[in-house]
Amino acid sequence: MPAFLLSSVPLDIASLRAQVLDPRAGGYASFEGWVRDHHAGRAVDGLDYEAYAALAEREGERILAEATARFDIIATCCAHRVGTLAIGDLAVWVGVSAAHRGAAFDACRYIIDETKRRVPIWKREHYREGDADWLHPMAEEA
Amino acid sequence: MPAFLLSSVPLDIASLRAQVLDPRAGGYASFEGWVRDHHAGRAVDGLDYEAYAALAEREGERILAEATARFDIIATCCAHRVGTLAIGDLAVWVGVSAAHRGAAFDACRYIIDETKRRVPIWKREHYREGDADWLHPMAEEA
Amino acid sequence: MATLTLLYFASLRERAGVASETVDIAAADLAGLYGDAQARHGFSWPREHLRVAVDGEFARWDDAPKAGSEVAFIPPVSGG
Amino acid sequence: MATLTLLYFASLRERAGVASETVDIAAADLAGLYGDAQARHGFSWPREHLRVAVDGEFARWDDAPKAGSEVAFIPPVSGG
Repeated sequence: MPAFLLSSVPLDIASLRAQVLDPRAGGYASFEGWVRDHHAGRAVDGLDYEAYAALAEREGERILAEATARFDIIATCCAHRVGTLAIGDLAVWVGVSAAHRGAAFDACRYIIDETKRRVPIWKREHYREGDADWLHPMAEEA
Repeated sequence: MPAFLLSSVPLDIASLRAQVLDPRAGGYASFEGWVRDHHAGRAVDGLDYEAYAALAEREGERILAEATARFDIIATCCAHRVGTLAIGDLAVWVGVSAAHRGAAFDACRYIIDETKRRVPIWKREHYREGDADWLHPMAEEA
Repeated sequence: MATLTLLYFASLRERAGVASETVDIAAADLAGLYGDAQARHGFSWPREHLRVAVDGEFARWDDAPKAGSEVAFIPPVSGG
Repeated sequence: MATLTLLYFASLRERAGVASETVDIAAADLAGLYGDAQARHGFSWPREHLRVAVDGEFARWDDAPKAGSEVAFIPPVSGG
């Protein structure tokens, strides 16, 4: 069962990666989303993530199952932070192992794209000017 | 100057990754090639990598520079093992940071594809039956 | 009268001032339930921009409200 | 007579039994140099499947051999 995890403490990349290691695997693709210091032209100091945990984990595991059915991969895992994060902190991690690299890349990209599109997690950005805003992008995000 | 590194000792992923961290980066894609336990229908016990070091590093850095010019990325690094490796060992690592994930994925894939196609490194597979062979793929590898 | 629990997240939670509330089931469907909540809290989101979930699964706006269930209104997400 | 160094890798190295050798410059171009090495060591690779490099940079088969240079014959690569 591929795992989609929410965590209120920093993600441990080494142990997440260990979940998808497999002697049959020749390729491994991973993606990390980091908190960056700007967004839409504004300086950002940090952010909060809030999730509807029950649905987020269920929808996340659905995405991982879809990727497993659609691409020729061996194992996959995704983890997303909730709570308060600083610039440079790891917000989301996706790892995929496969016999060949094409499937690993394609599945990894599918998982992060669908996670951003469908999983009920919301980001509140803290701007350097002192205000903060929940992001509710209506169009596909940049 | 993006770095293409050859190493005769195990790659340290954490310190490689640290080379491409950047506060402006929102996305990070990485690829790892692992020694797998089979190839072309034969059970594999391990392998050796040999490189023409001077040209491999130069051609590798050319590839990283091409990726930097072609995609909107912030930093990238690639490292490749030489010497004797066992099943599951990390053979090659690519990391790319970018403001947005699309460029990070595209550049990461470009770098591993071109590295496999152009960089003078050769693999000798040890088969479970006891024999061994240098691989010199003529067509695009699988 | 039968009740259910409404869950609010992100800007809806901030606007409502609560993360959840228990309400009487007055409406015939989930769309009506949102209309009532919208009027009560002054949510600016038209329903077309939201999704709705019941007990941790996505649902349809024309589903009937179930007593004792947990109904969440899902504004556009921004994880990742 | 001027000499240069030939480098062999992977299966070419195994077949030649040496990783490098210093040879007199008898040929007019790098293609001729490979032809001589091929005859000497019985390499099965036709030149069309190889690349050639001089002093750590890819070169052309019709380049003239330079005294004191390092010439490498590059069979198809298999890194990654």
